[in-house]
Amino acid sequence: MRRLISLLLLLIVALGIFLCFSGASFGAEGASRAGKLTEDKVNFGRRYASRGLEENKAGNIVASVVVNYRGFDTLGEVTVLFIAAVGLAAILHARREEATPSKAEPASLIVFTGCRFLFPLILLLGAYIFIHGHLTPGGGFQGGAVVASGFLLIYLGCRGRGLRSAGVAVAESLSGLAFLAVALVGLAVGGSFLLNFLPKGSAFALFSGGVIPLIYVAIGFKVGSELGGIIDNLSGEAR
Amino acid sequence: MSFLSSYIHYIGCFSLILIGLYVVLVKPNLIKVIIGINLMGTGVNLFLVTVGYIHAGTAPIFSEAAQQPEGMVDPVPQALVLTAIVIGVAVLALALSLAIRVYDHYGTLDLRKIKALRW
Amino acid sequence: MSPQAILITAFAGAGLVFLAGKVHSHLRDFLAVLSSLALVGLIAWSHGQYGPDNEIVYVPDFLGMELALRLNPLAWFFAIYIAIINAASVVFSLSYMKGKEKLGFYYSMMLLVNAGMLGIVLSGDFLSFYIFWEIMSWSTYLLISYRRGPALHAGMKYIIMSLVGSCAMLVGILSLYAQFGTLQIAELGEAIAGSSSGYVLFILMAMGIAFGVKFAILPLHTWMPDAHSEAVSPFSAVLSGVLVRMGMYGFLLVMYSIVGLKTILNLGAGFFNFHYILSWLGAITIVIPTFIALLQNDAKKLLAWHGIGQGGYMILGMAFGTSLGVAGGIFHTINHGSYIALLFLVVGAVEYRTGGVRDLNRLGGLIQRMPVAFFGCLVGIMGLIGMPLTNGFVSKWFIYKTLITEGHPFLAFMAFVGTWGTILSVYKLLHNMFLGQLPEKYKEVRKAPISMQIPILFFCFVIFLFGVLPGIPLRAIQGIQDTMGFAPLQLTMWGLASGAGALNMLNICFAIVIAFAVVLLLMRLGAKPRRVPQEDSYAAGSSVPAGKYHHSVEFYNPLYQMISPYLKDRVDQFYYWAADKAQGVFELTRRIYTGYAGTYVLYIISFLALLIFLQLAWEIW
Amino acid sequence: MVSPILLIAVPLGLAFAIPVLGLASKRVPRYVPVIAMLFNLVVSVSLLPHALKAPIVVRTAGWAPPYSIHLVAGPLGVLLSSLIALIGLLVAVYGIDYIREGAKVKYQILYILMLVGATGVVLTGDIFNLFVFFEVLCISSYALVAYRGDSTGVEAGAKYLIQGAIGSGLVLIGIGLVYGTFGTLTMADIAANVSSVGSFRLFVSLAFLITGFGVEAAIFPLNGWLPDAHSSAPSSISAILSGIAIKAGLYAIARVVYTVYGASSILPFLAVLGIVTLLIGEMCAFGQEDIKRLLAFSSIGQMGLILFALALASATGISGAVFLIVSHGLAKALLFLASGYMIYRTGSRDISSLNGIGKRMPIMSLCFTVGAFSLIGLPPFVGFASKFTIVRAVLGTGSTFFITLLAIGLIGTVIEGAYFLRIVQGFYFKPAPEDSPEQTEGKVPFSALVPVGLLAVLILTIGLFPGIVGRVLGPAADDLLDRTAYVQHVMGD
Repeated sequence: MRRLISLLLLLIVALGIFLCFSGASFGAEGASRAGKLTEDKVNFGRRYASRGLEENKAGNIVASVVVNYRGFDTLGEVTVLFIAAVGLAAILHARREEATPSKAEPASLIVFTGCRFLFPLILLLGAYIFIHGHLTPGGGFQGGAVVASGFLLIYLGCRGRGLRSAGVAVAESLSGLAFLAVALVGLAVGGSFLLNFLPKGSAFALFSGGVIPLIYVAIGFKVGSELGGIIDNLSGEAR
Repeated sequence: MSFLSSYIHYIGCFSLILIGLYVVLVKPNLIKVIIGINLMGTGVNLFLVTVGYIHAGTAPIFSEAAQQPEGMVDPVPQALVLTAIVIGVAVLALALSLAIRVYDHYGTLDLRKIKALRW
Repeated sequence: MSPQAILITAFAGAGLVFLAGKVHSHLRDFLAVLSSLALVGLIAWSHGQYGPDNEIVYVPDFLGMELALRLNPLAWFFAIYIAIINAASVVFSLSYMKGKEKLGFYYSMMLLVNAGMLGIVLSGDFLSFYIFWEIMSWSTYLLISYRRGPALHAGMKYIIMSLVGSCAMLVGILSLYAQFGTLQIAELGEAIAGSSSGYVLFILMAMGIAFGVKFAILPLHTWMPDAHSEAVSPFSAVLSGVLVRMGMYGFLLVMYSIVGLKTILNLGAGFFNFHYILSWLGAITIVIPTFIALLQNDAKKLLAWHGIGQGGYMILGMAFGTSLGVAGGIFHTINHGSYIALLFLVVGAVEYRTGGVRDLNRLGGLIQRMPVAFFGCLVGIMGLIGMPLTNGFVSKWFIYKTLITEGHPFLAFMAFVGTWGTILSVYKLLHNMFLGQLPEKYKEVRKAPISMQIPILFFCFVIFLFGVLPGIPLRAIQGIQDTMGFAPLQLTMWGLASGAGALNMLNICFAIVIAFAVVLLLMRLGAKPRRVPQEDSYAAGSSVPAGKYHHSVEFYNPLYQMISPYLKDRVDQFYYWAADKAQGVFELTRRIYTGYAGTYVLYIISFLALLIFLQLAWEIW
Repeated sequence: MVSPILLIAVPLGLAFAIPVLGLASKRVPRYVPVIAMLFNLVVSVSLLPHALKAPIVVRTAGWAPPYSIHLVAGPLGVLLSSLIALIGLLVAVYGIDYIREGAKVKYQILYILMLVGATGVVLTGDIFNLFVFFEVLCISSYALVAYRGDSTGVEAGAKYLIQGAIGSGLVLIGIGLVYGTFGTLTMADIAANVSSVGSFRLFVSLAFLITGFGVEAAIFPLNGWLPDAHSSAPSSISAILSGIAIKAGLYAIARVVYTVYGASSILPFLAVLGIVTLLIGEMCAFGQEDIKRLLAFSSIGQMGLILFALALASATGISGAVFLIVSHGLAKALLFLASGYMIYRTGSRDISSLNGIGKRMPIMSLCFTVGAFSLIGLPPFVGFASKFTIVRAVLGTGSTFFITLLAIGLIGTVIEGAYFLRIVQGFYFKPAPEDSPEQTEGKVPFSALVPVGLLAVLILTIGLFPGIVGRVLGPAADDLLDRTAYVQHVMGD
């Protein structure tokens, strides 16, 4: 019965969505075929694609959009992740107090050594990704996630070791504050929040794009420490 | 170009969304519900990316100054999807932690039995 | 004295008394009495100071509307009436309430109710009217609940009906605003003149529900018996004496100050004429509650039902829109206030001395112990019945006269029937409390304390004063009628000079004095009366041991068995039934929230599907 | 003039800084929300006069709209952000001593972030940014509902999260459809182009957005989470959820329907929905035994009334709705805060166990009474002024349809009166239960008395002088109604 009703309702929704696409052109593809992709407005990001390079001197247009044009979203996004990390720790707080520490079996030598070997390499890769975020695919979030996966390896391979929660907290705070500080300096200098106030350099160089790499590094640290914190909390009872 | 080939992406991502919704609607297991939510989230992310896709487009990344922006896909949905993914991760993390706590308290993940609060 | 000053005194009094209650009990009592007496003084002093000087805008911009106060004859008349009865009740409370808890709350609420009522009559616009009306409603609710126990139930019943009324009134008021763009009472009168009769009827209906609930017109009366009997006695006096009559004020204001005489008389056609229906409602309100009162054994319930019944007379008088009738209606309002308050205070005094007994089957013979209370009760029931020399006679005279000259013998007959019921039932009240055998346990009952005697005697005085010199209040009533455009009555100090309802209380007074003298003479001349022990007559000579006497219980039992099947309060039963069913529906509604998250998601998706379906089917956008 | 963006940036910075501050001192973090909200209150109020003249459009990253995200601090937005800051400040003060268990520092972080989310929702001018702040608000409230880790809290949090996640997924689909149609995310830009596109797709996207935001706004069939979450959260959080969070959802709906789509023909549907929500909420609240659950259901009812007033599409109607948002926010916050310590005192959430509490906690119960009277709409409290405005607006429309709906809705008000007055009666006139334990932890500290008392005073003061808020209401309503002016302000000439 329940399945039937669900299917029926979803059918109606599907029908509605289907009929959506039958009308006028939809999406960037539709607009391009209708010849309506213009540059004077945002219009499916045309403007960013054509002018982003000269405006921000960052080869990766997505990075330009993420950090500069829609940087305010990114601030919110970082906040959401922060909330998840904090909220998760809060919810599991009582559990950590209740839990009796159980002795986990140590990992085998191969895993142990492999993890220790890979850990610095992974950190390096992560750092590379977020430092070059404005030039190549990737950026702060991706790099941060890679860094966090390094910590995950540590939890897997080297039981009993892990992040120091105070260190994580400080890294989280400081990187978040750094992001905000850069944004606020823009407000103070140029009257606009998140303004790209630094000299932009020449495109495709490492030191280009103005504040974009700075913010991406901050995001990288923040995401790395937050995801690390989440992993730490979720695996809390294993230790 | 036939209808199917021009809308195949949309059909795919909306199927994913509807499957996710169906899972949430009919499965009583909390973990499965979370999986359903994530399926739906993935579908939505795919949908966003598809919106900005141009047939045979390239990534909106310049690696040399001579590159022309014409064939590039829309960078905005990619930025949006980045945000949406992160939000999805946040929700997933919270949901899993809640599931852990729910299991601690009720000893089950069957949502039909977790009904201390009702009426 | 400006109306603003009166209101500030009233509200400040309520606040100060509450604060004083935290400091010292004597200070609190003193302040309560002082402020209620001060209000009487202030209002009395402001007599005659009508006109534009006393129209004050006290809030220039309440959401774009002006809130104004004004003083005119109608307002003054009701204000002094409210203030006096309230002051008497406060004085009465001094000993009645002694030793009870939360007295600071009690006194401040008494004063707040008073302030709310004064605000109602002094408002110059309907918004302030509504605001003060609501303040009065909720403070009354708190006061009714004050006694706890069953009073809580009575309070809930009151406030729910009252809220229904308020909602109706709010709709009425704001529809006036939407139509005419003003709520000033003075301006509305002119504005409404040209509107259609259907609209006027709508306004009268909406307002009428609110006023009818307060006024306890059948079928909106069911809160009243419970509330009156469960409230503390001094407050019952206020409740029945003035608060209920705010409905009367409202009717007068809307029907005659705003809608106007001419329109009222032409609303509807034939039998379905507005004032005709209203008068029939009034007649029914007289007869049925009066006979229900007959069956009550709780002294305060009995009086409460009379309070409903007497309201019918006021409606009857007012409905016809003749000078005589409206004067009778208004006069009956204050008369009723005086004697019903008196009777509630008497019952309160008895209750106070006997330790809270008000069951008529358990009292009796208190005349020896509480003579002043007996006298008060006697005068009160004389007024209630409408015996000559009391004020009730004059106002009922006016009303009967109106009914007969307007050609409504049936209505007049119903009013008479009501009076018979009244006589029967108040005799039961008097007899079962004061006459007959004094039960053993009340041998030691003392007479009422002085702070109770003063208000009782004061009301007795008022009843006789207005009964013999009806010209005093009627002058003031004439002033009200002038503002409403009624033809003036030819008044003298003693009554009506000429016309259909000529009445001279002086003559009647003389006639009665002479009659008394004759009876007295005959009795003096005849056999010497002799005191006999009660056992003589009672036991027909044989000796019955003390303590085995049958006191008068189950008064009117045969009559009761005869008429009670017809007099069930079916309206009340209907309301209870409806409330019960509604609660069942509420319980079922709650089941929507099943607690299963999947169902909630199902709701979300069905909402989405519904929206899409609506668009597919009807193209709502 | 201070930049409105600081309303978001400064509290956010303070929240980010809390973990570091927490390392320095254990006591400092609990005062940070107070500072943050105090700052927001001062800035919001100082922005009000400017916003009344013309909406302040703040660009980020130096690009004019629509090229980047921008904030639009119009009269409505600044009024709501002031309300958020005011209630947030009072609840933050309350929270100093109220929060005694669980992860206290994390509570304070999440608390600030939730309010940042709400502030962002009311200020932003970009539809995707609206979604992001919406998520900030929602996700922090999921966490806060469950932060104590007790069974009811976790259960409510899980259910809330499931429904909220579905809702935000739907919002995202809606945004995708909008973006696919217009190629822009700036609300003003969409509004300028909305008439040029075929209607069915627009309607579907609107349906997704309404449904998604409606989950947070507690419209009738979408509010299954609300009674659970509001009753299981700590009282301070319930106060924010009821007082602010659901209003943010409703604001989002109103903004989308009015400003972005200008979809006036679905308003009758929303009006019916509002009245249904009102009735269902009040009917469910009537039989509740749990005081917080009762308050939660009453919130549903009030949200229905607000939605109904919003759907009137007249300036008075929307002023009434905004006024009710303000008055309900104040009153419901007061009720939840007061009941918080009553529950501590009696150790139970049963209404019957609160009988006779008027004697033991006189100030708290007096304030509760004030809040309850205000909610019912009794003068001279602020609830009256707002309900009065709504009724006036309905009768001002003169349409039989709306007047009939109003008449039905007023029944809801009577039901509401019945159950609230029953509670008040219990407080003062019913004897305390025999076996009521005297919990020593129930001693009301100064930090709780101040906010509760202040809220009561505010309710009375604004009720007596509604002009304090009244001056802003008209411009706020225009802000929502006047699309062309909005587009002009944001997009430039």
